Amino acid sequence: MKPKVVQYLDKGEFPLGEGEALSLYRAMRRARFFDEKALTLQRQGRLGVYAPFMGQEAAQVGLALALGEGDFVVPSYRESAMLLARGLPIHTLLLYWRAHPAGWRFPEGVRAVNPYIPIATQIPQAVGLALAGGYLGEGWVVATSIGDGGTSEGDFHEGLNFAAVFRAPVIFLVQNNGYAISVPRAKQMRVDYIARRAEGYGMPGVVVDGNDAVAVYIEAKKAVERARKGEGPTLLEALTYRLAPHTTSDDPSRYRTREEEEAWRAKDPLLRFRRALEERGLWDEEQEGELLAQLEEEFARELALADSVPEPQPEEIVEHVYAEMGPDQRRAWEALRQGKHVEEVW
Amino acid sequence: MKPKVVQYLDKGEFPLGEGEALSLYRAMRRARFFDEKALTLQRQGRLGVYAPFMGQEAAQVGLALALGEGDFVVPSYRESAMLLARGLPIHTLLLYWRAHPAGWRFPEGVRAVNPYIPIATQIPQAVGLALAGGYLGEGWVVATSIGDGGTSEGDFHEGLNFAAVFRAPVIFLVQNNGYAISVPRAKQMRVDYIARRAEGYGMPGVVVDGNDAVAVYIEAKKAVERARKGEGPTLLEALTYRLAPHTTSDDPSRYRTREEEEAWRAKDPLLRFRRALEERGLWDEEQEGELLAQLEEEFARELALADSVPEPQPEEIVEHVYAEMGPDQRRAWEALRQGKHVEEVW
Amino acid sequence: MVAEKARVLNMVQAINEALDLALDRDKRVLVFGEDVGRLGGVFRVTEGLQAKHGEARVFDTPLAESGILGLAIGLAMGGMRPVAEIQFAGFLYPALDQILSHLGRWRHRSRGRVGLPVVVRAPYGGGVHTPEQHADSPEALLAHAPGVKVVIPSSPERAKGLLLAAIEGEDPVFFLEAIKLYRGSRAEVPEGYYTLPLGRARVVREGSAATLIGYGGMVEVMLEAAEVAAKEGVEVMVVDLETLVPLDEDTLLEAVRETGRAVVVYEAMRTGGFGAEIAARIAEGAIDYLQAPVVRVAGYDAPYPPFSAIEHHYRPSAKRVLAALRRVLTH
Amino acid sequence: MVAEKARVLNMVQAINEALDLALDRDKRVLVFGEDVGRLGGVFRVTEGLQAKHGEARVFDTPLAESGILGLAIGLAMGGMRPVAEIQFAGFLYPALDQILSHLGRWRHRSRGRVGLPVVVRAPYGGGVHTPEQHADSPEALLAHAPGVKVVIPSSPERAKGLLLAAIEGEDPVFFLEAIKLYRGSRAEVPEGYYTLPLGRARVVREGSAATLIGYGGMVEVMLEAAEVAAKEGVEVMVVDLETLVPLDEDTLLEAVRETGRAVVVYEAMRTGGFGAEIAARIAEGAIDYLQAPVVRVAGYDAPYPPFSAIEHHYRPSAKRVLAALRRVLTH
Ligand SMILES: Cc1ncc(C[n+]2csc(CCOP(=O)(O)OP(=O)(O)O)c2C)c(N)n1
Ligand SMILES: Cc1ncc(C[n+]2csc(CCOP(=O)(O)OP(=O)(O)O)c2C)c(N)n1
Ligand SMILES: [Mg+2]
Ligand SMILES: [Mg+2]
Repeated sequence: MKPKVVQYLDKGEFPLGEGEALSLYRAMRRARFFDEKALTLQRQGRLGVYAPFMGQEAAQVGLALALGEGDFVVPSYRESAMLLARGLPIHTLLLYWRAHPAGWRFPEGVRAVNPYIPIATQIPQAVGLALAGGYLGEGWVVATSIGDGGTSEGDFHEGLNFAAVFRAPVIFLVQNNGYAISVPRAKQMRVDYIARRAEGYGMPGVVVDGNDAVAVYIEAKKAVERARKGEGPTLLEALTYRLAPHTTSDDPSRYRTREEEEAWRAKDPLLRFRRALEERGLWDEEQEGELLAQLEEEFARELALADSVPEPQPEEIVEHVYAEMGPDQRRAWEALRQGKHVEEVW
Repeated sequence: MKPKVVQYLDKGEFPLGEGEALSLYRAMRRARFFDEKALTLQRQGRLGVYAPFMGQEAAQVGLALALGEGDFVVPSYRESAMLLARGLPIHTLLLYWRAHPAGWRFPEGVRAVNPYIPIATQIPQAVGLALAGGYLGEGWVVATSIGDGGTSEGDFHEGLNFAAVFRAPVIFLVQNNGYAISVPRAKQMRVDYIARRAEGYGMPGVVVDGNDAVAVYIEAKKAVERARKGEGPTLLEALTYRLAPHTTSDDPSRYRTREEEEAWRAKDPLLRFRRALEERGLWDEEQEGELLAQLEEEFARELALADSVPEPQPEEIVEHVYAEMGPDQRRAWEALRQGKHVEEVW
Repeated sequence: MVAEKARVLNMVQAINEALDLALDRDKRVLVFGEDVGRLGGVFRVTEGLQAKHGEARVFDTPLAESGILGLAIGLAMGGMRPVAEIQFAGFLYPALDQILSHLGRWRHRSRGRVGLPVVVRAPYGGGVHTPEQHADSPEALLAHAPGVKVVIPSSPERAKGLLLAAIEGEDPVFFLEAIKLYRGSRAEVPEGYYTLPLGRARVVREGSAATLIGYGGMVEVMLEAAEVAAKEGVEVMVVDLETLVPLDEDTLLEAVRETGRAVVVYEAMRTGGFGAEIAARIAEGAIDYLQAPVVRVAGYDAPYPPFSAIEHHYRPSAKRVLAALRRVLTH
Repeated sequence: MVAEKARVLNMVQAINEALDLALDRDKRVLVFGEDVGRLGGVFRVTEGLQAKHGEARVFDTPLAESGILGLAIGLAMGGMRPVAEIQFAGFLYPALDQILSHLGRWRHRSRGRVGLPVVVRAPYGGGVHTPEQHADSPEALLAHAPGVKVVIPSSPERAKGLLLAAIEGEDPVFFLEAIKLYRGSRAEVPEGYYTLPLGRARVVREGSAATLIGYGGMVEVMLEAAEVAAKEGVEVMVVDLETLVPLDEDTLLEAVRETGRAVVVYEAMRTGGFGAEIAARIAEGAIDYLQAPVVRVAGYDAPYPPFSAIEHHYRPSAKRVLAALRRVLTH
């Protein structure tokens, strides 16, 4: 039985209020703006290795905005759009991608944890975080995200099973962009949709057109509602495509065709959503211009803020290993603080 | 959609030839005989910790006999019945459970590898072994076995996905005996049948009455045939129950009721199969008596053989770490061989 | 710090009592793992806890160690104080990714925002004819994981106080329990709640001829060797490290400087074992005092043998410690 | 053993050539891992191999490291000679259960029947501003796994010959490749097939004032330090261990006995790193010759910092080695 792919935009359906719709568009546009700026900064040597999300804004922002204030996101490295939509300040995110320690400490109040690099490890952790909210009577929902590639890892399986067994309020978003770096879906798995795995855990599995912001948002809302009502986790698969390289170190021309890229570019989630808004008279060129001007200004301000953060000090290397510094860290810290290495001060 | 549970005996169906049926029964009876003897020996202090399989003979033997000569089994610790059915000599198996190194070296020609202790680790290895047969042009099929509990491990997931992706000729037998030591199925997963997971990998999932030897055998045969034809892996779930403790160190009265045990005892796969044979005039009391006498004699002979193997020597500890002994092993070996420890001969 | 009354308990009972007290004291404490609920654990360490504290706070997990560690990490992130049991230390291996990549790194990678007060208990070590792969001693792997602490108690009363301190603390702690001591070690254990500080090594026997250094299940072996040596008129010092990370280097070096001779005892495979770290610290910090080679008595460079008739040759014995002692004394 | 002609290659090219030759020579050799096929690996080490040897022998796997190791083990059991790539050494962690429980134990647990000729390649170490968790040096974890060998080459020509020897051998070998050397190290590499023996340490520079001991990416750092010291008139010996397990203790001890002073250099976190094992061996085997503490220069006891402006403080530099050298020389 083929799962159906939930779709709104192409069917001309648009069950969103104006406010909701505009928030969604603005957040997506802001994310895309960040992504473009980040790629430019990276080329200028003003960011480190960067993982763009271009093309996946609907999936990331759609989910983020479906959450409530007290809810958490547990992102992987590609979820900058999700983090922005959750309120992570741009300058923090820039510092993160600049490999500056100040970008690693997310401000209190931002209900998002640091992005995960080792693939799939976030999945069982998201379950624990979700259950903690229940124990503490705060009942937060957790949304976590993984790629198609990541679903092959053991932790994906263990985490989904734990979530089902403990009825954890978690939404597992799979951004199925068709590739794990260079490896296409068909070499990663022998199924068309990853959501087919949901039934095996005893949870709902939903496939959405991941480039349809309305579809992601609506289905994410439903999943959040189920989670909040104590009905347990949902596996939400968003079919999408990354329009940029895997990271700024990657060269996608080695493993995918220009035709494929172009075909997906035509389905750019931002343009599709904007078109729908425009058709409904909710958005126009002028508003777009204003928004871009605002974004430009905001970004300049935030970039300046990031630039103003002093360079990290060597001793920061050994800080925050334990709650209280152990003797080995202490010795190193004292040395590094004096501008020396531990070998110089025995 | 609820998977159907494949069943023959209770429906009065019996699509087996006489020779096949009798081989199956004899092998099951022989396994049960071993299990009972082993439990007795263990109580007498003549075996180490032992993991009985009583109640799961149909699943284990049914699969083993469905394989061809060149095929392999990759068992877990509970698969003594499977190993016996695959031709592992009784005395080797006794030595294994006696924790004697001679029980760890399976004779050449026995197409079975040593049982796995760390749960689920056998699953991806079975896939590799299966693919090796293809590369070498020998085309063997691999049958591997895991418990319901083991399906929660990441390796189960990774292995099944690899098998599907590479279309490996593997049969994954899940002996779903309802418990992972003390933890009942409902606390391990939120699905009724583990075979529901098969679809998520793109492979057939079959649920059989695991106490129905005919059902296991027939479905295993089909799976082996598919594998041999290059149609890839099958997940075969056998619903069963262990009638004995988890191991000889376990006390099942702590976690399950006598009623439950009794209910399953009534479904003893050996008795059910024997009844079916008797009803068809294929077996009687006399034949059973003869078989038992043979088994008694065989076991006595094999036990004597096991007893005749000399005690292991201390230096065996450091043998077979590498193909050629490294300097660290060599030093220890020389010392131990002289009846000393390495500290005494620096 | 120490309560008034004491009774003789074995290690299983002492740890059970500590868990019970921790569950009583702090609602954020949770105890979970494979078979820890109804069964009370395969060693009965959690016996009675589910009945007393309820299924929400003491519960069985599916059979998945990486999941268990991930769950613990997430719970701690969210403000809970998970105490996870891994059924045998050798089954920590599937969870090593969660441990090496995350458990000890979150505080560092979040620059102090997300500390993880997780305690992971696991029985370890040999000497009691466990099945294959049930007698591993992986403490060196954990000690090389950044940001985690490693504690290995050597007696019931130490176990109780150290475990309570671990649960109270703000950092992830591995708490390895020698299977051999579970029922093999009995001692007076104070009643009630008390903690013993992590990060301090203890001199458990004084002596000036040489220093024996070890932890966990090896402490009784070292003491037995010291006893035998004493009968021959040789008094050796015995140091119980108790906490491997953070290591109490001061006490360790002081103890070696006093005698000038060191024997390091551990039951893991010799190469790359934690005894190497101890020897290395001595070779750096006490070199001017050393009058003999630093000798390690350890498991051989092979898997712990599942062959019960010969496994006792692998695990260090008093006899082997005495042989090493003879070597450092006659050097 | 060594072919006639040679050209200057970097480490990526040398390893690529070794893999190509191994695939040519033995049909049982397979090369697989994440992105090793069409992409040619994220470092391009397997570039061109799939095109030449076909998709059956050089292939991408799903993203699952435990699966990759399990697959390799099973293939080896069945008679193949798998050469698996793990994309970064820090992503070996999810596979540690397969490694610790199985890869190195099968020969022992089958009493010699099932040997596993598996080679696992992985880039390791820092120094090139890789993202978080991409600069780990987990060699100590592997060295403490029973039954596996650990090889870490320090130059292109050594890498080629050692890798071919590893693939030819009958035992599982971890082959760790310093990312810093991939394109940073260039040298004459002989053409054609040749092997270099595992299990032998090499003195790569003679000197009598002290002995620097290290491997992989640290060899160039030690040589740089030695160069600077030589300018100050101090000639130090440099030992490249090359194979960590089985360790060539004889060469190591001989080298230390000659100078009486030892500095051990590695980039992993100091506590529990493989340098501890080296120091411990020295403290046992060369104690009578030692005139100074055995000093370790290593990563600090913290995760490798993902903070590019300061990461160079973590990874040992020639400056740090020189400071340690000064310490042992002035002792
Ligand atoms: C455990 C682990 N293995 C390998 C990697 C290297 N790696 C980083 S991203 C990636 C591919 C991920 O693909 P997918 O999950 O589809 O996410 P996408 O990048 O497409 O968003 C790989 C192999 C890693 N980070 N962690
Ligand atoms: C990785 C790992 N974790 C834990 C154990 C301890 N253990 C041995 S058997 C078992 C339960 C297995 O249950 P199941 O898979 O259902 O198999 P069964 O024993 O019922 O045949 C456990 C937890 C182990 N051997 N390996
Ligand atoms: Mg992807
Ligand atoms: Mg079971």
